[in-house]
Amino acid sequence: MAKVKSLEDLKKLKTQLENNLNLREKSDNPDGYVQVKVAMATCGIAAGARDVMNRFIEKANEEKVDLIVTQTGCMGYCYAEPTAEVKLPGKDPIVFGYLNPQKVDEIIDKYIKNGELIEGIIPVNYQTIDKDNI
Amino acid sequence: MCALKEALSPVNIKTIKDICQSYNNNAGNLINILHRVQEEFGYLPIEVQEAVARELSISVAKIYGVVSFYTFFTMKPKGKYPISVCLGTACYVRGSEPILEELKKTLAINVGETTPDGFFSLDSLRCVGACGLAPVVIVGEKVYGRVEVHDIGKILSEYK
Amino acid sequence: MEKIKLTIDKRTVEVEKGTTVYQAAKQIGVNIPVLCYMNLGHLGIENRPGGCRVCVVEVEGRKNLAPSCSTLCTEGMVVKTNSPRVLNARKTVLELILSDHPKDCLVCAKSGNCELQELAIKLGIREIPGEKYSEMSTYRPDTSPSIIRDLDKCVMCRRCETMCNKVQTVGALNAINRGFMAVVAPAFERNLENSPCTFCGQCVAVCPTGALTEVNHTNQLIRALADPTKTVVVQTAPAVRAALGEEFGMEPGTLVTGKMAAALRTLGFDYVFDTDFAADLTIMEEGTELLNRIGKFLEGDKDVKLPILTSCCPAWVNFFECNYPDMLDVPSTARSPQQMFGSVAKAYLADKLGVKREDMVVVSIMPCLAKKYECQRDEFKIDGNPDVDFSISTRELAALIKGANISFTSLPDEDFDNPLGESTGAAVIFGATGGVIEAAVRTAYEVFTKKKLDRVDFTELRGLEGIRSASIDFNGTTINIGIAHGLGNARKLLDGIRAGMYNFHAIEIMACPGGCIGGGGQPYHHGNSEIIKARHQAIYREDAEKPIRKSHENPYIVKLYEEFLGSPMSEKAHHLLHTHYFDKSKQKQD
Amino acid sequence: MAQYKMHLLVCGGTGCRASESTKLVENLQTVLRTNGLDNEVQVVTTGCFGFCEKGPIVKVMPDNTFYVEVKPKDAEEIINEHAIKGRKVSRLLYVDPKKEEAVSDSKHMGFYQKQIRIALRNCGFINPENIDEYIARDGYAALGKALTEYSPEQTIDVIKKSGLRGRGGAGFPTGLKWEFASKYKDNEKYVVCNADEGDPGAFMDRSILEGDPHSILEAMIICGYCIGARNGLIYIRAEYPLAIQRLKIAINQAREYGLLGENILGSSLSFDIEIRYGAGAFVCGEETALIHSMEGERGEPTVKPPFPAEAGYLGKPTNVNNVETYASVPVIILKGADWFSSIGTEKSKGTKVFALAGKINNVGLIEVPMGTTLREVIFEIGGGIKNGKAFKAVQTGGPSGGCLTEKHLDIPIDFENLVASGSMMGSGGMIVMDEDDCMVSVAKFYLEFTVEESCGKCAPCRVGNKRMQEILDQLTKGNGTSEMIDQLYNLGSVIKDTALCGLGQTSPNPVLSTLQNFHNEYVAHVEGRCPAGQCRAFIQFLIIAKKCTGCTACTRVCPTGAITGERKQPHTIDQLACIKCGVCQRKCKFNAIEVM
Repeated sequence: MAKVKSLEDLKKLKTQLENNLNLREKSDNPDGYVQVKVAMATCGIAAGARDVMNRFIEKANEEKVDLIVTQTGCMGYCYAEPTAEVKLPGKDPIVFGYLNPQKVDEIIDKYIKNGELIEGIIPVNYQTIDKDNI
Repeated sequence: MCALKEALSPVNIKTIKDICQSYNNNAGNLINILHRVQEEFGYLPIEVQEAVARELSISVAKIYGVVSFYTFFTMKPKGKYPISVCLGTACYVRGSEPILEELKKTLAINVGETTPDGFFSLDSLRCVGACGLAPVVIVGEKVYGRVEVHDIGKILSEYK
Repeated sequence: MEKIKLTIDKRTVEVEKGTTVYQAAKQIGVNIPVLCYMNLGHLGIENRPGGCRVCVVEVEGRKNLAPSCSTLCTEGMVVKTNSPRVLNARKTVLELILSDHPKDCLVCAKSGNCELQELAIKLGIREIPGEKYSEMSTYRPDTSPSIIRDLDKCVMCRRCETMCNKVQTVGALNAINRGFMAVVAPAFERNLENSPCTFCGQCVAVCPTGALTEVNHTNQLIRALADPTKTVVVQTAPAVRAALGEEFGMEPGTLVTGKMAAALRTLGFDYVFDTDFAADLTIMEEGTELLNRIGKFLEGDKDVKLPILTSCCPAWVNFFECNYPDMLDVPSTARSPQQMFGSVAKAYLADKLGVKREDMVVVSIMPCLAKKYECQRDEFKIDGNPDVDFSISTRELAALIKGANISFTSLPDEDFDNPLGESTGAAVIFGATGGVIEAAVRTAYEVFTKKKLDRVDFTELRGLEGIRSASIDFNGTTINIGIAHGLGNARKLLDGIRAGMYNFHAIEIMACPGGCIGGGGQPYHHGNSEIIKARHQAIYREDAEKPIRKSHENPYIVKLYEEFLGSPMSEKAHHLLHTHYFDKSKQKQD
Repeated sequence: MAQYKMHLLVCGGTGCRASESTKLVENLQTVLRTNGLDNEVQVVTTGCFGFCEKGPIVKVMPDNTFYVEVKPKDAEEIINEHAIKGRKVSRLLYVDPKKEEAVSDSKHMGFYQKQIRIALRNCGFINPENIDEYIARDGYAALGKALTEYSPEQTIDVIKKSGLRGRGGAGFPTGLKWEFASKYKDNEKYVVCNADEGDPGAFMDRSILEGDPHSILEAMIICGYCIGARNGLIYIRAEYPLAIQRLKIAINQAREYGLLGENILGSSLSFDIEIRYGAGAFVCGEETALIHSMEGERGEPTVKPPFPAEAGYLGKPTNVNNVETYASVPVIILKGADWFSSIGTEKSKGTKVFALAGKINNVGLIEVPMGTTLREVIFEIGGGIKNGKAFKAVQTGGPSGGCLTEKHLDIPIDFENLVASGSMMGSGGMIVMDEDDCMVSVAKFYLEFTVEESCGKCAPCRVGNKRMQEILDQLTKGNGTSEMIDQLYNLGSVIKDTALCGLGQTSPNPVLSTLQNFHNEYVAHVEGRCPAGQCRAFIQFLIIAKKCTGCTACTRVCPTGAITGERKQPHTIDQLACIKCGVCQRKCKFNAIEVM
């Protein structure tokens, strides 16, 4: 292990290490971040939800976008799997369907970064996802 | 843990010497030294205290003064399975006292003693921090939580 | 020195910075009671654990009461030593201490001399609340050849612990256990006899209660005096005459040599002799040994052991036997005056008087408790019969005199008997630190230089400082002398010698602070070091008044050598007046 | 490097480890490996979450799911359901006892809602055995800030302005303490951390050391910088093996990074820390006793002054603070004095950690702003009294504190208010008692503790507490007299007034406060009654024949065979043989055994 020889060293080290803890830091204060919930029930997984979730995380890192990516159970839109709910801070959540890695890139580039609405939104009478899954 | 015979063997004396030397034979480190020695021998019999006194060039009366002050140090060998009952407040209000009484009765020994067969020794201690599990009994390394008086027999039978 | 003004019991006091409230109150005549606190200023000994809480006072602005013994005065401080709050607290605390103390005062060795008893009287304690259901802390009693421990009476003042460790560095006693069962005892609660105890008795000298007392030999003495078949011979040590008067209300420092001789005769001793005679004899032997060693050293003998250490003090002998087994050949082999007296009495005197050895009882009056142990050592017995049968302390003698209805203060002065009663000023100063070596110098100088001394007062060797040194010019040869009193100081000096720090030719060591005048068998000083100072001065006064002040000029000593011993260090002298030492570092076990 | 998308935080505190959390971690890792998920899901052993009542705890990040009472065998289900399928394992969720519904997000738990975590900020969040996680959370940044931006005097000023007071007992202002130690000139000085947490029922220091050891090291280095010391000593109870182990790891890591040693962060500051063990003596929590213990002596206190700031360890200027106090220091430096002093009451700033225990639903460790009321702590955070019993008293401050009652519930908790109510902050133990607890017995319990732990140096504590304990013993045995109550008052006030050390002076508090708040209960004992029905001398166990079904459950547990009766017939208790242990009553399913 290298010695931390100055405050600069310490700051650099912190920046490197921060990433590992980001996930915990963000979820400790989720309302300030973009939250993505990927439906990962059997149907979702069968339809490729795992790739979708991994792409969300990869792309977010590439683009330096702060996301909280969580997985959730079946949202009930089995026809549209893989699905994911995206909630921008202070806005109502939106559910996107028929996802694939390319679509994920688009969501991040357009909706998350610029707030542009894109195709594939599933209209919902939205209450809360969590409650259904308890 | 070395088995301790009546008098100290040269090996035992070497062990004590080494421990004292690792603290530069500095009597200021007496408590840490006694911890290490007790770890090694299981307890602090007279011969061991005398050996430590010689190494540190302090009076054995002083060492005994320290050993008899701190409850962590013991001059009696512990049982094969040392039993500790937590008498911290949290455990007390959740009924640890009757448990200790029951153990005393069942084992027919008092706190600080060891059963004649050397199997169990009984001690009380203050708060291991498992207050959520109160009352707590510890046998060896194992922690038993939410113990009731009638559980004692069952717990002891695990070790017989 | 910076001055501070404060108010105590509505009176303004000005004191030096660093003064405690207790001392400040004393300045205006307010004697705050204390129990654990002890300050022997002249000897630099202090015990101030702040544990008994008897001396508490109220200090304005402070939320709880303050221990006056260890609270320093501050500017503008307002102190009350006798408010109802203080009085109630003090009384309650004393009741608590008494609630864990036996109430057998009537038969306690310390009765009438007990600081706890005095406090109970002063504070008017009449009952102990809750006595019926109060548990007492009890311990196994212990009797050794010199000291009795009855720890049920211990109040944890820690004075003995301070003496045994800080002052004497003996390390026999330490506080053990904790809480209600805390007490001061040897390791593993062993008996003193199985500890490194030297029986110096300094613990007994400072104990405020009856927890530590001497083994009492007065009953044995009375039986011997009552036995018509026995010839009872008594010897009295030099320091006794400078302190015995205190027991009869006389000023500390009053010399009572003549009254003491009279009292002893009244008590029924057949012969009243003086240990001082044997002290002169010691100088002859020890001085010769010193000169022999120095002579060899000056001739270039590399094997000669220098410095020579004095060996009159039995506690000191115990100390080096236990702690310095590698140096057993360093001290002089001369026996102590008590033992020299015993062997001369039972060999020379008994023969002269036509008394069989076993029909002679030799009793010593000593300021010392270690002497009780010394006279029981096997090497000082012949066929089980000891040279000195038993030793009683100054305090025990006082009790005997009182018990025999003797009005001590109005006794006429009497002389000692001869031949073992004559002594010189050199012998008298054995009682104070530095005295033995000064006496030795007086004789050695004249023997070595073959010249007469112009002045016999070597003031450079006197004083109460713990470690002293001086160089004496022996007509061109410089003799370096070291002096230590108190075993802690002795240890420092010895460690220095081991480390090669000093080049002394001779060293005097006394176990007790101040020398024998501060011995463990002397009247209790109750923490007042002025008393020790007064005894110290008395010793040198007696020396100055003596017509002969050099041991080798004592005519009875000269006669003893002519008639019996031959010369100093002769074979007979060697047999009767010298001894050898044992390694006791390993035999202290149960 | 693995890119984890889920973190499973598993409590590795002493309490949860006692319930096999170590095995749980192993199982989780095994299942993850079997499913090839070990690069996606990270299992992190953290310090204490505080919610010890329901341990072991597993917290799933990022969705903040809080699983309670998780057993090693639950590992499979958590991974298969939650980690793979995103479905929460509902049977492991915490159920709110009042609303009777499961709470999945820990943010919505009553236990956490009122808490502000400063001293515990990293406990249950980071892996205490990994310095990188501490650094990632701004660890050692406060040290860097102090070294580069502030002089030692300025740093002390920040602490002074923050209003931080010692969390171990009487609440002495920390900044002032540091200032004193800094003013005594000596080239050898010491920074001491008092981790000899001895209050029975208080375990915040242990939790901090187990959960966030680096914060203590950092604060001690900062203190060393402020007072001009090169050496730090941590005096820790030998009964805390896990905390010791984690401290050792932390010290080694800090040394490897050069954060302990010569020229820290390139500055002229050099500082190192060593560990000294306690050996089971409560009195060593007192700073002079602690110092003597570190010097290899009996842990007996000495008269102050001189204070350790002037003459402490080896006679050198020494600063002693406890763990929780140090834990607050780095945050104060980073976030500023104003931020800290905006929390709390006028004279007591910041937060305080309390260990909730006793007859309360949520036993655990909590941190709340000073000024929170006892009611909020006990009923909102603590979830109220167990088994629907009535609240009777809460004991704060351990053996030095007192018992507070219903009427104190709405007092904002701070140093002054607790003292004014006859108790004290102490280290922050809070033991809740219900209607079944006899206050005379509670006072006796504390006195027994004090008697056992008294060092024996001063007479009032050595003998006085013993005498008080004997009186209480007489009272609980039915031998009480009214004079005894007067004696308790007198002894209590005199011991308070005359004992040598802080612990002795506060030792009568449990008696004095119960005498004040539950005087009637003392009188009742003199009259031959124990209102709580706890003192065996006054009670009888009787079987209500009508309710007894003759199930024989009680006969089987009775240790003396005092209960007899035919099967399916009402049983009876032989009062002469009965030792009043009460086992039968606890065992009876039909409430047929009553205390008279």
